[in-house]
Amino acid sequence: MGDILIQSKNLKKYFFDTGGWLSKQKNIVKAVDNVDLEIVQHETLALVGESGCGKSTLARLLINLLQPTDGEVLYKGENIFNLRAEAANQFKKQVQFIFQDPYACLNPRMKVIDIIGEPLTTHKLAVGKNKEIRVEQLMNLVGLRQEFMNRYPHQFSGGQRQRIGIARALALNPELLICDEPVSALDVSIQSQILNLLKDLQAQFGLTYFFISHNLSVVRYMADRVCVMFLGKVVELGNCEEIFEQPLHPYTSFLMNAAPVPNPKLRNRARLLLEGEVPSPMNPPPGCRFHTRCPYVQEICRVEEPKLADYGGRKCACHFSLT
Amino acid sequence: MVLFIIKRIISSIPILLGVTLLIFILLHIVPGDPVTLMMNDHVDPDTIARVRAQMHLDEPIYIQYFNFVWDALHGDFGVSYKMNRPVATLLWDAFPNTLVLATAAMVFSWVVGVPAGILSVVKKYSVIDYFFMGSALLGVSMPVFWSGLLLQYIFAFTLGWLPVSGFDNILCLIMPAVVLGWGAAGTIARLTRSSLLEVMGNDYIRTARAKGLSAIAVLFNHALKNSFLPVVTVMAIQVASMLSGSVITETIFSIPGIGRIAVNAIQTRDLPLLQGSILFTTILVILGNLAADMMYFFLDPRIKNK
Amino acid sequence: SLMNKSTSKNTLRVAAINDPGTADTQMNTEEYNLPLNIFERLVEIKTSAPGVSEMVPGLAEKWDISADGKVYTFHLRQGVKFHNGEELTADDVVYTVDRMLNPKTKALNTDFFDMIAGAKERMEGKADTTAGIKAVDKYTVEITLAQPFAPFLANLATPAASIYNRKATEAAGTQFGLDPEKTVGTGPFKIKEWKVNDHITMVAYDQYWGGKAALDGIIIKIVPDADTQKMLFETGELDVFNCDLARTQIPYFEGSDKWKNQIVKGPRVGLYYYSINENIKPFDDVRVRKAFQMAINRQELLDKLYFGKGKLVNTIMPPGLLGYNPNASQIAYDPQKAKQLLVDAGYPDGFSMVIASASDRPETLRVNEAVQAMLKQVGITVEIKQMDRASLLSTRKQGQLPMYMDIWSADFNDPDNFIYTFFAPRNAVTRSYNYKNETVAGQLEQARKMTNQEERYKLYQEMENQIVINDAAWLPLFSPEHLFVVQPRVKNFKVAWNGWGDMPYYGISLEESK
Amino acid sequence: MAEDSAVIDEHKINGTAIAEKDMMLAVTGLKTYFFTKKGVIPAVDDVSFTVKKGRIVGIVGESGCGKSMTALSLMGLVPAPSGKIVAGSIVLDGKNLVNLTEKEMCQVRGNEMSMIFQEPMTSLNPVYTVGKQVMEAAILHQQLGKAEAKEKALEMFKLVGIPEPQKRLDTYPHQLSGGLRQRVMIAMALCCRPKLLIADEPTTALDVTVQAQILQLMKKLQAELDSAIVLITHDMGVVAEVCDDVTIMYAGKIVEQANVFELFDNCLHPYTAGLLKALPTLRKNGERLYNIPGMLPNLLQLPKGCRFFPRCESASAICAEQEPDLVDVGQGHLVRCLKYRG
Amino acid sequence: MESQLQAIEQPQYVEESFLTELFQSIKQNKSALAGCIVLLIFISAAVLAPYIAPYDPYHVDMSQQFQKPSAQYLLGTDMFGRDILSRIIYGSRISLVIGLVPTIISMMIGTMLGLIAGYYGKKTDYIIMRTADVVMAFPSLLLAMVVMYTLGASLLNIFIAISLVNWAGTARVVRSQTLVLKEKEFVEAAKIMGVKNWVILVRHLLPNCIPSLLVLFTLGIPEAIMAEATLSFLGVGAQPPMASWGLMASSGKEFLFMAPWIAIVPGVAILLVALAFNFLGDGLRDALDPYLKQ
Ligand SMILES: Nc1ncnc2c1ncn2[C@@H]1O[C@H](COP(=O)(O)OP(=O)(O)OP(=O)(O)O)[C@@H](O)[C@H]1O
Ligand SMILES: Nc1ncnc2c1ncn2[C@@H]1O[C@H](COP(=O)(O)OP(=O)(O)OP(=O)(O)O)[C@@H](O)[C@H]1O
Ligand SMILES: [Mg+2]
Ligand SMILES: [Mg+2]
Repeated sequence: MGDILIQSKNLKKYFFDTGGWLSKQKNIVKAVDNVDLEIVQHETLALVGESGCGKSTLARLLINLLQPTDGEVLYKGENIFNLRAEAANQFKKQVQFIFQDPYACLNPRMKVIDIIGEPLTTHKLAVGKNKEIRVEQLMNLVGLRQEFMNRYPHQFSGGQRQRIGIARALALNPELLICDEPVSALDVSIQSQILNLLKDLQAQFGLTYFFISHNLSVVRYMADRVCVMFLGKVVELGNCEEIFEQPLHPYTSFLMNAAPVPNPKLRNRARLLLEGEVPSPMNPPPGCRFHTRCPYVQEICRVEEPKLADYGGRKCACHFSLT
Repeated sequence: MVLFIIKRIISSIPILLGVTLLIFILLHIVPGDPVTLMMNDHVDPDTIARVRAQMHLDEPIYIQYFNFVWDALHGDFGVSYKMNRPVATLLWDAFPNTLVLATAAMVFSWVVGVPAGILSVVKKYSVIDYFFMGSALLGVSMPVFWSGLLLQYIFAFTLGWLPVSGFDNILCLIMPAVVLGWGAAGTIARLTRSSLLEVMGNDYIRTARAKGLSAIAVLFNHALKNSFLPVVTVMAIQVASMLSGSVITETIFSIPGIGRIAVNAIQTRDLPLLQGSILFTTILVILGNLAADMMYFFLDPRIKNK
Repeated sequence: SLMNKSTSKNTLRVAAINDPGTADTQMNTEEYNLPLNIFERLVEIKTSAPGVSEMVPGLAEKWDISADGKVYTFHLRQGVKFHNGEELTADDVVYTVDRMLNPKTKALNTDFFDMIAGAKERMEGKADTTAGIKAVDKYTVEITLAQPFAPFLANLATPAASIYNRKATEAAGTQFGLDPEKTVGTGPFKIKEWKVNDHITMVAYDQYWGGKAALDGIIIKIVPDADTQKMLFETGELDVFNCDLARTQIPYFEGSDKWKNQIVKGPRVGLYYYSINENIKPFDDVRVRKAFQMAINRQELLDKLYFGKGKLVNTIMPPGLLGYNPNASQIAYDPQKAKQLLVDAGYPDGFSMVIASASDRPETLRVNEAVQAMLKQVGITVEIKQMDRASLLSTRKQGQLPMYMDIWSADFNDPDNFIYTFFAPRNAVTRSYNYKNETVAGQLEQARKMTNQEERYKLYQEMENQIVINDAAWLPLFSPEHLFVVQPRVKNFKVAWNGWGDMPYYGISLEESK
Repeated sequence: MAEDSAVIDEHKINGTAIAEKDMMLAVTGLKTYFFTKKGVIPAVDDVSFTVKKGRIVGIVGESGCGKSMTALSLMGLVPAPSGKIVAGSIVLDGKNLVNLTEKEMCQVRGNEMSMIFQEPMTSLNPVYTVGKQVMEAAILHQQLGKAEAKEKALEMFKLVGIPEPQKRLDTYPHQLSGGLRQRVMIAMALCCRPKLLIADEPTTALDVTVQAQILQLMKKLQAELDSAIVLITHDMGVVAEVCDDVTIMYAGKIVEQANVFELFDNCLHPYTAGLLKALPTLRKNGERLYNIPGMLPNLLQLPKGCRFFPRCESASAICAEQEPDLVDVGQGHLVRCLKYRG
Repeated sequence: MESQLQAIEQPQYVEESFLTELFQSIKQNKSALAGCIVLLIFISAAVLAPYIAPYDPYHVDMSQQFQKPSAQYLLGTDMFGRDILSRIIYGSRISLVIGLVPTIISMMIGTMLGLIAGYYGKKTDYIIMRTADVVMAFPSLLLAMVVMYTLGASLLNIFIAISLVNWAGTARVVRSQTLVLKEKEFVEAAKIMGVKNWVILVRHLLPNCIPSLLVLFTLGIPEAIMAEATLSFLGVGAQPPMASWGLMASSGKEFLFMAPWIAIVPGVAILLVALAFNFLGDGLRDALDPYLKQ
């Protein structure tokens, strides 16, 4: 393993929801709860997990879009939440983000050329004709027709918008790319094109990816390591191959099991589906957070919270990991 | 929320001090001496000097200001030079009238402005749109002293439906409210229109339509609230301008209100009265803007209330 | 509507532009509608015919003046009751005069009494009483002047000299003139209700010594806008419309079948004039001033801007004023000669000057605009500088105000009210004339002390000739006519002797309309 | 346009008359164009397909090929003013939607037919709580009172697997994660139990467990109500799991249409073949993914012949010249490729 | 394969510049075009005043007082016998400038401060918005009067007076929109890209405020013209014999029944300009609206 590029320590993000008008009721959403994570240079760390478990929140914390409730994020050893101007600028140049929602992150009043070109102009890398050329290049890379340069975001289809976002994130040749479901809106062909592109870039420039996805086949294809989150907590972390072959945490195995298979003949295969009450981050159950749905639940799970323990290079937080 | 209101009110105190200081300084910069103004043309300078001394106008300005603030803190806003009555009484009598007038005008401008804006969106670039745009602009580009006179001529003099002026029943309120609220209605209508058109392009409007809401329902239930932020802001601004800008309306319709008092006060350099009336409107404007800021939270949950 | 249930039909409804602020005339230098109706003075001025007035006994039945013109003895009318039931006594008169001069009162009209012996000391706080006034007995008051002062009686007839009741006034304190209950006079009306900036109601005082008024009361509605007043008048909500507020409506009323017979007019003992500031170059040159006088077509101004309602005046004292000189020399309109004079004075190409204009008087602005065009004909470029009244007055007091047009009407019927007001050395500065003529200055002081009226008027006319014709220090324009339109039900409406809009309403009656 | 639809009112598709009663949706010759300054964009060009009651039809295709526009056309929500349905008929349960007035259409939308939009973030009104937005449809179409509607919304939230549904009713969209928003959208669309559900990538933002749950839910509701679903997706896995029939679109046109088993076994169109080849699978790792070379053509300047020809590996000279028709190769398997003509 | 692709693509991005695009979409909008034409007429009247005015606008001829509109005096004469048409033509010089300059100044100040207040929030917001409160609380008429009394009545001071009063409203409106906009994801996207704050303000927030600003601007013009009229009415506006529309309209009030044309003609001129600007504003709004881009 190489050097640690970015690292989170005891990272917490709680959302305090004051409720409505004059209402005293307060909800605390523990979106990210005590997460320690390391991303090593040149690797792809994939993050999977139930939707709403805090993946986007974690990603946003890593890029200093949200102020953490507690904990710190170290980028190349420096806490990103109190970088000085020059370093902050450098950080913003080296770390890029692909948003989960492709449309909301595009200014509806800007043309595509300006959107993709914005990081270039911001960091004074290209202007005028140069910018145009670079934007064309980027658009070609992500499979967008360069003639659409002068269109506005709303004139594109969902997948095309997603690609605009990707092109923008690639514009600066970042070191670390945080991708929040970058390919979910793309058809398989474009998806493989983008995935290939990301892989090529990694091979060529040694990029590091933090890759959030629900599509396990994509994760399997992309990731070196996989991190599984459940309700704000990391429940399993390990080598991609191993996790797919032999999940340790029951939740992980459910995930693997639930993935759809592109073969209609297998549609009636026996599948384990999660039962039981869906736990909520507003009111997480005591003990193991997964216990309400876990088929292997024991008494201890209801009371004691399992620690993230080491299983020969892999980590898992379960009292009875499936070894 | 309650905390927020209290904080805002406390933080308004410096503004009030600022306003009074501003008036104080301005009135001392402006040429013209209140005593000279009070006096008959053939009064000799000795008398003037004597009266000035009696009114403490010969003291240094900061002492005068300090005295004013000190007295004001004790609820004493002084006695009007011109009207000889305590400022507080004068304002207390005049204020309800202005408030009633401004409220009526506001209600008029909302009741007319918002629907007009909506209608001109529904029928964009149609005769109705042009009609509302025309009337809105008529309200903005017609001097109040004209529109007042014209309404009086038509509705009071020719048709005899409404009283010419006065302020003792609800009928009397109609014309002044229209005159004062017309321009505001125009602005509201135009702003509602543009803001609505802006919002109509959003995806959630499509979602609402997909639910089967009619175009009108979509407009009212989904677009309006989203588009209301600038409109509410402007409404709050208009509260200010209606309270302070009602002079001409009050004059034309013989309404004994604050606006007239304030303009008279500045013309006669009646410092205590001017201070008092502006302080009054300032408080109202602050409250109006506070209301608007609170409306923001209500209108858009994304605005963080901190 | 102006009437509410409790108001009788027999109430005269008039309008005023401003709220008078206070009825206390010692504290008020402009608004006299209330004092003229609720108070009375020792001497009154009666309008005998339009523009003609005479001094008549008021609260004083008769008076004696000592031979040296310094001691005035007034014999009060007996049995006069104040609104609070108190009888009028000499002590009330002493109290009234002393109150004005008492520095604690902060009175604004002290100049009407400051010629009384001991007034200065009283005003400066060096004395506790006014030496020159005393009650001889219950109904006799004696006033001693520091020096003979010819216009003294006329002075006493001004609203400022209204007589108050000691008991009521002392009890009222600062509320005197404000609180209807506490504002007590002897006049034919008393205040019943006062809503500031809205309206004031007066009702007839049944025990008025001259007999109860024919009107049940008067309601003064504060209507700041002239057009609104006109509209109210036409819809029958006001009984009187004062055309001075909207002269441009005169042609309308005169052309209207309904109203043309309802116009009541009277001359104004007063005149429009242009001041000339001799400190401002080149008006230090008499030729320039004469050119200025001649370049202005006063007849055209009167005809076009005032619809011919008035009379050209060539003097300082207007027609109707005692001492008015109908045979004064004319100021001709002669632009050619004016140009010549400017050439003589060394301004062949003219010059630029400033005319000040009070911003609250659109009427004077119009005259100024017309004059601007007229002066342009003789090569003078005029810049009209609009100033708000406060700035204008304070600049004027410093003697630095440029030319301005204004109107002056008589407070009391005496030449002193005009010539002294403008041309006494100190006033000539504070009114921005900066007129310096030793002879005239001496003559002004002398005239004040003269007791022979005929000779006194002669002297004034002499001064007038010197100032207007020889020194060209003043440009009289015209004496306007004051028009009122009244509802048919209003009877016996007369324009006040001096042409004021404020007037006593006693004597007016209303005819019940069918 | 009116004349067009009159002609097509016969509900005839490719010459085969289809029995009225088990037909839920029949789209015939649908053309939705964008009129821009630079020219006309045929985003949906002559699309025809049918959905029988109780069936799920999947629409798959390259991103930007006109899937969402087809869906929006069905809903009558093509973005005005530049977009317009220029031809075709859309018959829902015997009613030609193209002929309906806006008012009648309002009765259909959200009630008989509803849609889950692709972008859950921007498709929810930011200033209302999600509960209110779900209740709205119920109040409108089912004449429910406020309280009942709230019950209903709560029930729906539970069904789509939103944790702590009670509390979530009162949250605003920006406080929810992408997946939660998408589930809210789904709840909203299913709330009135529509006869036809159009789901535009309903599960992209969901993790697989929730996805499986939602798909099951959709199937269950469909079975209960005998309704039909049009499912737009990129996920071939999802297609394989739930769809009965599949339509493949490319550049505004349908290129292949078949039963799901037939399609996965025996896909005919080179584009479809490419798609299946490009799938990453859970099993294989390491080698480069296949992707179809080239890009979707610019709809403004479509190539003369087959629209897929520039990217086609098995293209021949004629493909550049002649535009292929959609031909039936048996058992309702349609394909638009010159290889299969005649 | 690649070569085939190239063959199909004709190079076709001859994109028009922003301005030509704007111009074209306005040209297509009938009412905006009408607005443009009316404005052009007024502007050329202002520029060419000495050549097209039939009479000297300042020439007083009392004998021609109150002439009805006729062949000789197309729009009649006023109380001084001055030709109203000529005065309107000359007046357009002042009134257009008064309508535009202070409005532009106050919009610029207000927009800037509003953006800053809304975006930075906290103390900055507090200071700016409380200042705006003070300005708004101080009756605008009074503030303007005080400025004029103190500095004297002149065109420049009218600008100052009106600008001083009007910025606060714009600032509040812009701030209110900024408050919402700054929470949007595209702003976040810009932030993490390292876009400087002021660039975010100008490039991302400002364009999204444009529609409201256009409304405020187009309505601000007649308001400024009217504000000048009110100031003139109080004697502190444009100085006679200068002819500003506001002054003409207000001084004509007295003759509204006797010689209505004196007041109505300048009133109509103001209305026309207001309409023209508003039509143009609507056109611009549509032209800048990406959703309406064809
Ligand atoms: N308002 C518009 N103006 C012009 N072209 C548009 C507009 N909206 C969409 N388009 C174009 O129409 C085509 C079809 O878009 P559509 O949204 O239907 O694609 P899609 O198949 O849903 O793709 P995705 O899977 O990426 O969502 C796209 O090429 C898009 O560029
Ligand atoms: N601004 C906010 N206020 C309150 N709660 C929030 C806010 N943003 C997110 N949350 C909550 O935090 C939790 C985690 O959200 P997050 O967006 O990180 O989920 P996610 O893992 O990305 O899910 P998905 O895969 O569905 O996108 C959710 O329960 C969400 O409702
Ligand atoms: Mg997420
Ligand atoms: Mg789509």
